[in-house]
Amino acid sequence: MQMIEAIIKPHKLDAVKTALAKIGLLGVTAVECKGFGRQMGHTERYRGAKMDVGFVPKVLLKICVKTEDCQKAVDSIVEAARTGEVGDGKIFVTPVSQAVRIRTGERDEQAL
Amino acid sequence: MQMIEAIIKPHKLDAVKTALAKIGLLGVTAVECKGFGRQMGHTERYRGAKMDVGFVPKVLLKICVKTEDCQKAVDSIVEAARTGEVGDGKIFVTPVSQAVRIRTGERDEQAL
Amino acid sequence: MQMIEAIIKPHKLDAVKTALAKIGLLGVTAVECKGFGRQMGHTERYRGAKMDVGFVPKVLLKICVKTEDCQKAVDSIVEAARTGEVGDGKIFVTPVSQAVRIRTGERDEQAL
Amino acid sequence: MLRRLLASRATPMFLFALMLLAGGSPVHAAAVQPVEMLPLSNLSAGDTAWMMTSAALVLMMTGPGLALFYGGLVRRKNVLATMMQSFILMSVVSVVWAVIGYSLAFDAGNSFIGGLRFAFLREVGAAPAEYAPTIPHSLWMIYQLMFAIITPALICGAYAERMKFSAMLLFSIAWLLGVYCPMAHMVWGKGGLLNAWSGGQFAALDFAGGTVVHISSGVSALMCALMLGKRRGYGKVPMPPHSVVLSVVGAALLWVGWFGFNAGSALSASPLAVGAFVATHFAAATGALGWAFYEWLKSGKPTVLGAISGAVAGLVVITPASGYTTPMYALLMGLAGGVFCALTSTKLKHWLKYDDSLDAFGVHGAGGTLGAMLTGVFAVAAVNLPTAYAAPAGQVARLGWLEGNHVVMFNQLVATVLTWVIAIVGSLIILKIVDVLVGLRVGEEDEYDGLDLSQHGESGYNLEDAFSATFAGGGGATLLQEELQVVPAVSHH
Amino acid sequence: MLRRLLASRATPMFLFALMLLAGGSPVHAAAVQPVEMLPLSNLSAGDTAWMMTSAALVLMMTGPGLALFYGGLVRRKNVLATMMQSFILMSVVSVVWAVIGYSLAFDAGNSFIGGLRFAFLREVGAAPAEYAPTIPHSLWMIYQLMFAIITPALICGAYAERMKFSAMLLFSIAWLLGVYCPMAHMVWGKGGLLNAWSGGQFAALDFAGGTVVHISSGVSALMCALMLGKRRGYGKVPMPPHSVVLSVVGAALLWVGWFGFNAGSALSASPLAVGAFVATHFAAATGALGWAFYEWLKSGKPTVLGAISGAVAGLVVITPASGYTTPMYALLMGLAGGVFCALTSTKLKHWLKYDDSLDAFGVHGAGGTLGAMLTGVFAVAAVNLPTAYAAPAGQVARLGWLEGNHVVMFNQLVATVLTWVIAIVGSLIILKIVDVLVGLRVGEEDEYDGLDLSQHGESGYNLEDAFSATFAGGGGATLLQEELQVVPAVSHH
Amino acid sequence: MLRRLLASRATPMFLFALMLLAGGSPVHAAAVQPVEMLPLSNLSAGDTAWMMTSAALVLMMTGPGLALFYGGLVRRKNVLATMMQSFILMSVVSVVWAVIGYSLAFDAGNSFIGGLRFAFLREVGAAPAEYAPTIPHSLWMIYQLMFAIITPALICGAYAERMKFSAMLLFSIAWLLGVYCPMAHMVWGKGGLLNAWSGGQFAALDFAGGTVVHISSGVSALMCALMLGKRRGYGKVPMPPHSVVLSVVGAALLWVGWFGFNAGSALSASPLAVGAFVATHFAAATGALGWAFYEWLKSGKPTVLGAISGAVAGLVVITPASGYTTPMYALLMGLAGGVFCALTSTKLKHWLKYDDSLDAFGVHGAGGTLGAMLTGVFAVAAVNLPTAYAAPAGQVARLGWLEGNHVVMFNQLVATVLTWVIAIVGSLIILKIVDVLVGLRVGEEDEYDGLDLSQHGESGYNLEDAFSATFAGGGGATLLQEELQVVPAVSHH
Ligand SMILES: Nc1ncnc2c1ncn2[C@@H]1O[C@H](COP(=O)(O)OP(=O)(O)O)[C@@H](O)[C@H]1O
Ligand SMILES: Nc1ncnc2c1ncn2[C@@H]1O[C@H](COP(=O)(O)OP(=O)(O)O)[C@@H](O)[C@H]1O
Ligand SMILES: Nc1ncnc2c1ncn2[C@@H]1O[C@H](COP(=O)(O)OP(=O)(O)O)[C@@H](O)[C@H]1O
Repeated sequence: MQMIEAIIKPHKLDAVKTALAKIGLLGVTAVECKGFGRQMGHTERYRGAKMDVGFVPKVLLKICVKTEDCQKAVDSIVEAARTGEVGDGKIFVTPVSQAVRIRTGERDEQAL
Repeated sequence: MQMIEAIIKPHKLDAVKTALAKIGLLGVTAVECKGFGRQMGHTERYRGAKMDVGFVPKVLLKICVKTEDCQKAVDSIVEAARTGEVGDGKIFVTPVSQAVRIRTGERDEQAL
Repeated sequence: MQMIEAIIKPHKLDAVKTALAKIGLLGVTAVECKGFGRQMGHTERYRGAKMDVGFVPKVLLKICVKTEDCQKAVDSIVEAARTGEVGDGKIFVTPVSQAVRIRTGERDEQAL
Repeated sequence: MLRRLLASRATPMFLFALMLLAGGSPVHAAAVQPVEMLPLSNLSAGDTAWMMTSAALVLMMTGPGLALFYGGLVRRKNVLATMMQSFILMSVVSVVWAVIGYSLAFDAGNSFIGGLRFAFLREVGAAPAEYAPTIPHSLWMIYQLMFAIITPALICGAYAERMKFSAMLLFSIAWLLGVYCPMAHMVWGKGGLLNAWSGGQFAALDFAGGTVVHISSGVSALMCALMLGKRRGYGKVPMPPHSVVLSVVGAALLWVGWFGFNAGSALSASPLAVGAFVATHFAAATGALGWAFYEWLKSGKPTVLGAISGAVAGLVVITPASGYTTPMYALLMGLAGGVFCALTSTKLKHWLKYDDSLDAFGVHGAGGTLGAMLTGVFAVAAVNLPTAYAAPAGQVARLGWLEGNHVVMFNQLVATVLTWVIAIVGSLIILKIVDVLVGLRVGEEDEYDGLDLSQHGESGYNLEDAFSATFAGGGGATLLQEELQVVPAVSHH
Repeated sequence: MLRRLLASRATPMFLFALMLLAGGSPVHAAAVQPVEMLPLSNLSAGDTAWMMTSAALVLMMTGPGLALFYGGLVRRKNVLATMMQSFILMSVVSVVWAVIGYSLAFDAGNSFIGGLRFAFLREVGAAPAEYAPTIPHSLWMIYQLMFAIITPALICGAYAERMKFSAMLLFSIAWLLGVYCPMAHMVWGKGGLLNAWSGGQFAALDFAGGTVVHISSGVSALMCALMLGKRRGYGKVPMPPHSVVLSVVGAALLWVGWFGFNAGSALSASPLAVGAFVATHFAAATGALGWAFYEWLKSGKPTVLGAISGAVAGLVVITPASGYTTPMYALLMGLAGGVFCALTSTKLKHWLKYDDSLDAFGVHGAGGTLGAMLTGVFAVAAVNLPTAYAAPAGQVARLGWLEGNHVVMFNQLVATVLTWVIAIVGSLIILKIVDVLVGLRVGEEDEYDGLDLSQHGESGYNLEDAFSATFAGGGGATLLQEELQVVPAVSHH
Repeated sequence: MLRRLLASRATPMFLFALMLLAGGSPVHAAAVQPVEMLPLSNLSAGDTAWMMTSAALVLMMTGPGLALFYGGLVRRKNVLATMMQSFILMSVVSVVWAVIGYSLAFDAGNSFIGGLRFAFLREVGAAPAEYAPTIPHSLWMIYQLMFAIITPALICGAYAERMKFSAMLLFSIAWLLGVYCPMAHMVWGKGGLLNAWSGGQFAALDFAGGTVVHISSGVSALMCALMLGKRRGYGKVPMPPHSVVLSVVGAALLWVGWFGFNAGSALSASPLAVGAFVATHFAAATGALGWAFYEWLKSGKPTVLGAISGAVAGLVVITPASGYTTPMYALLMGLAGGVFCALTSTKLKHWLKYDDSLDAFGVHGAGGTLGAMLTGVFAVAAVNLPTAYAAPAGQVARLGWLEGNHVVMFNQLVATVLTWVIAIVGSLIILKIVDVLVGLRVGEEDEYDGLDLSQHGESGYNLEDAFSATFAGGGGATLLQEELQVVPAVSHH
């Protein structure tokens, strides 16, 4: 199994969820995060004190998939999450040696 | 070493922490997250506009353990986190190639 | 490629970001988290009800780097994040099998 | 335990109460004259201005005052439901009051309850009633309504975070008619049993509602806490206030509004009103210091929650005395109230092991009782002398215990005990009935999810724009077609 | 669609309106006498006290009342911009009012608009004007200013979350002069077309601003919603209130402040003021119940947002009637308002598919219209009889429809229709002009980032200390050198 | 630097001040007559109603007004401690005032300080004192108390986020007695050195507290900022307001409450009060516009924080003039205040490099000083003429500079300089003493954790139900056994 970690723009979350659902991947865990990279932040002023907020709000998705589904999943995430502008985000894939469904104790691929 | 990532119901956090402490695992990092899966969300209404909130609040635990402790840890998490109802969550295990304790610079198993 | 996951004290975030920038690592994803470990929490009282808050706010950094840059990155994080006091945090390194830049579809090292 | 005990004792206590009532009423029912109406020429613009202001201030105590104070003390998932309890009572009580509540409280009737002359606000118009000779009768009615609103709202503090919305409504309505109206009539109503100004048998001193408002609500709150039982997880998981910030704002508004509550009870823009205003302020001040310094000594840190709770405690204690005592005595009474309520809300509660969620009893029940007794101690004839204590010609009038008047202490005691009995018996009976009708508590799941979601289908805060604004269609928060035409939400399974 | 239609029809409607005006004005311009000033000896301290209090209460309705009510209903990223709209209007409208607005509204002039006698507040001093014979002229002026402030502020609810700050300012100023001042003059100004107290042709009943304030703002709000179009994503992504908690506080303050709005409109601390006070309270109470119970029946749960919206709806409906009807009728009117506005704010809005973000039309436009008509139905001569309806000697006076006075219904209808026409035409013209000048809507990116950031460069909440306090220098939120000497921010690329 | 300088200069300045005092006092100590008491027949219900309302409004300025305004501007971790500073002062100052403060300020005494006649509120009852002939003496006392509460509370803005709670209490008490009471006596007390109404040597105009309240608190705030030094990380890490939302609410309440502050200072419901009411409102309006438009021009965006800060600045500037000038001049003064304080709170502060956390000096010190001088410029004899400036028979009275009265400018200057000197010297001495006694600043760890936790053991918000409600027993937030019987918390190591 593989763990897909995708960092995307928050307003793309819906599109990605839908794309994954289309290929039968319904289990996803989402985490709010802040990203640093090429994309610039914004500026705020309070009584003349100027503040440059350098990070950008992002959402980190964790999706554990069967190795054979991995490529398909990555591709559909890329497709759904792309806007073509800086800051679209990244996808990282890492191997998963074991998975368990807590409710049933089922292991590995049955657990997904 | 192995990184155990457990997605559990928030109100089980305490039980899981205690269970891990029992087997001598005291280091844990917890992250608030939102889960999508079989478990259904809830509905809210504001001036007649009905909203179906599809995600469920979860907590993601990251626990890095010696490989030999891994099975024991996974089992006690499963035991402590189970309610038997949909939404109990998942556990994923991934290999860790290196660990460092920042304070001392100690490496790998000494770092845990 | 390697995924560096560093759990650090929130007020060290800036120093670490700067240290990484110095060695040319500009892409970072940060997540707020709560840590349990040797470092103690604090106590609050509300109308006599005493509460011992056992966790400590931390920040989890995820940085995906080329394998050859990994050691350098880890070392500069350790250096920048160290205060010498309990609670400085941990660094964990896990292998990454694939990386994708969503905007361009570039793969692996080009994607970082 | 205590709960079962009370339940089992309900009937005998009730009978005892009935006897008490029976004892007095027939004798007096006859004697009481109807409420007199006075000519419009009596009206004073200055008094009318102040009393309209006071009525507005007292309403502000409930909303937003109490709604914020209580709303901040509950957990995030119950904030709206808790604020709603205050807000909806502003509505429900008003309707009941107009239909019959006011009449039961302030028409002459017997020593225990008023008649129906003023039902549907008949004869409640521009002409002043003898209760407040210089303002329109309808202003007196609406001013009293504001008291009738906040009293049941105070009880919410005891059943917060676990009572059904429907049960809370039924309870409040029944409690208003069954406990509040009789109490108001006995203490302030013409010919009331405890009315020191119009020939009550026991001339009790209660300027602005120590017994009627605070003891009655506080003791009833204790009954609610006992009957409903503890919140799930109480004592095991912490239940910290989700925003003491809101509570500080609420407490400050309560303090400000209380000027309308106490100084308004003079029913005129007179030196008496000013005296009550001053006493009120000083008692709030020392109440806050009392509680905060008690904590400082005991646990090393004065808490903000302690300071604001103490201010409220001081205000509760001074309420019955505000129009009868001096500024300096007020400083003492407030201090006593702050320390005393700190003890009842921490030590006593944990010792007796009931879950009075927001200390409605600890502050209002305990503080009200202390205030009723201290009022007897510190009352000063020179400040304000009820007809019942008028001195025989040539003799100097004595009002408070310190002035050498002992009978007042007895009357205060009677009033206090009677209020406790009526509150206990009335509340237990009403709670039992409501429990049978709709059930008092929400289910386990509902309590766990929080009352905002389970009772009202809302959440108090949607602060994560990312999540509330983007999880549409794909299973996140999404507008269903029913109301809005949207791209059909993808079904997941 | 509807939007295009309206745009295309603007000119003819405008001409029709002009004719209407023309029809009346010449005839009357002559007839109207200048506003009379009275001697200082007329002043009443009691009335002055109450009216200063009322003015303060009405200002409190806008800030913090409305700012909180609306601010809580928008998404987190727009909270400050929304509160700013209320706050800045407290400033801008005041200046315009002092310079010329007050004069246009309350100098005699013709049947449609006042003259310039009071421009720059000339002759607006201590001596009472005939409008309010027992208080200083300047108090009447400032009291009326508070109305002029809240009226355009109510419109914000329709264009919230998408209008440019600059456009919003220009629109509000033009709207004040082009719609509000004429309306105020016609209904309350000396010789106004609809003024039932000083020889208006159509003697309409509007005690505290049902037409002038609520219909005019509510209908104009609808125009804004139509001209600006929907918020991006409306109907696809949910847009839940970011903090109903704030809205509950705001609603409660509106309720309290409304006593100054309605009871203050009696311009004295008199029984009439008290009557309005009582009616106001009861209508708010049943309004809340009406909306909440409607939801309870329809969807199984009474919402807190529903209850507070209903209270406001009840207050809107009673506004024109508050000084003309009885408490019991007020209970009915409030109830009707609560249910009716629940329908217009949910069903109607979704059916016609316009995005009235916070239901400014649904509550104020619809509720104001209902209130204007119901005022005709439930007015009671015995409560308050305008000179226009004085009965011939010997006959009993009739005011409301229920009392058998049918002509009042016709006058209410004329007033209502005329207000709708002026609001529609005036708003459309002003919106078009502003659109040409600066553009009405913010750009897509700006709307997505939120108005707080794009219009004001701030965010409402910085709750993550970790992130706001530590991301300095290294690219996070950092003080640039410009203002403060700091270690140079590391540049990233 | 500046800090050391000031410290070293403290003694000479103090001596100079002493000389100043000495200069006047002996001469006058004799001359001053005791404060006269008037018969009850003087009382006016209308005036009493307005003054009770005003007292309530001024208290509302501190709590919740200032508590919200300041509380929103600090970082999340200091919100409660900051609100607590306002709240606890409502308590502490009241006690000090009752015991001796009021007497020192308003008993006759000499030109600089009052005597002890009114200590423990002796003779402070229903009979009016000459200060306010138509209301009870005790109402005048409590009204003045509300001023004594908010003045030290304003200083909190300078030492926010780093001062010890204990130090803050000691400082405030000493400051009240050592700086506020003398200032109040000099300007408003019978025979005060600067009192234009009862034979002060320098007849300064200060209607509602420009010198007494704003300059004295603002300048003392600057001293606090200098003595305490900067917050750790100031200028390196950003310290954005954690919730401008709270601050907007606070500012709006300050605006509303200020009507009680300024119009109340007329001590009657008179045209003078109305004039002050009107001037107050207009100055707030243009103040907001001034600051916001300055930002708009300078940095391209008007901020909400700027608008609310400007409103407060406008209110500060108009305070001394509110009862002496016209609405149109008020518009100008407010505008000047908004722009001027925008400069002092941004440019000046950064240029001099002191950390006046919430700009207590930038707004109150600077604005108060500007206001004092502008009052001399824009005062109008026709509005309100102090006895000191009464014109010889037959001649027309002149008050302001624009009316050709130059001496008033000199008196304003003397009053301003004297206030600065007393504030600087008094504050420095008190701060040094408190520093020796308990230390002014919290430790580094405590400052880092935040004052809420370190000083009060609480946190302002517990919004993460997950974490606050589930981390029990297992090391998370858990009720220790001490108070509640719980499953023992698992110890970790
Ligand atoms: N090397 C990296 N490791 C972890 N996260 C990264 C890395 N590089 C980028 N990211 C994340 O991806 C987001 C988008 O990257 P960015 O450089 O801004 O734009 P793009 O993806 O278009 O190149 C960043 O905000 C950050 O959260
Ligand atoms: N394939 C997956 N990858 C990542 N997280 C998952 C995956 N499947 C489920 N989850 C997480 O586990 C949680 C529980 O899963 P769910 O299907 O709701 O119930 P159950 O675990 O009982 O099958 C989900 O809310 C989600 O956070
Ligand atoms: N085994 C572990 N797995 C995951 N996170 C850990 C582990 N041990 C510690 N941590 C994280 O590191 C943080 C610091 O660890 P702690 O024991 O408090 O101090 P130190 O790092 O100095 O030993 C903890 O708060 C926790 O977030």
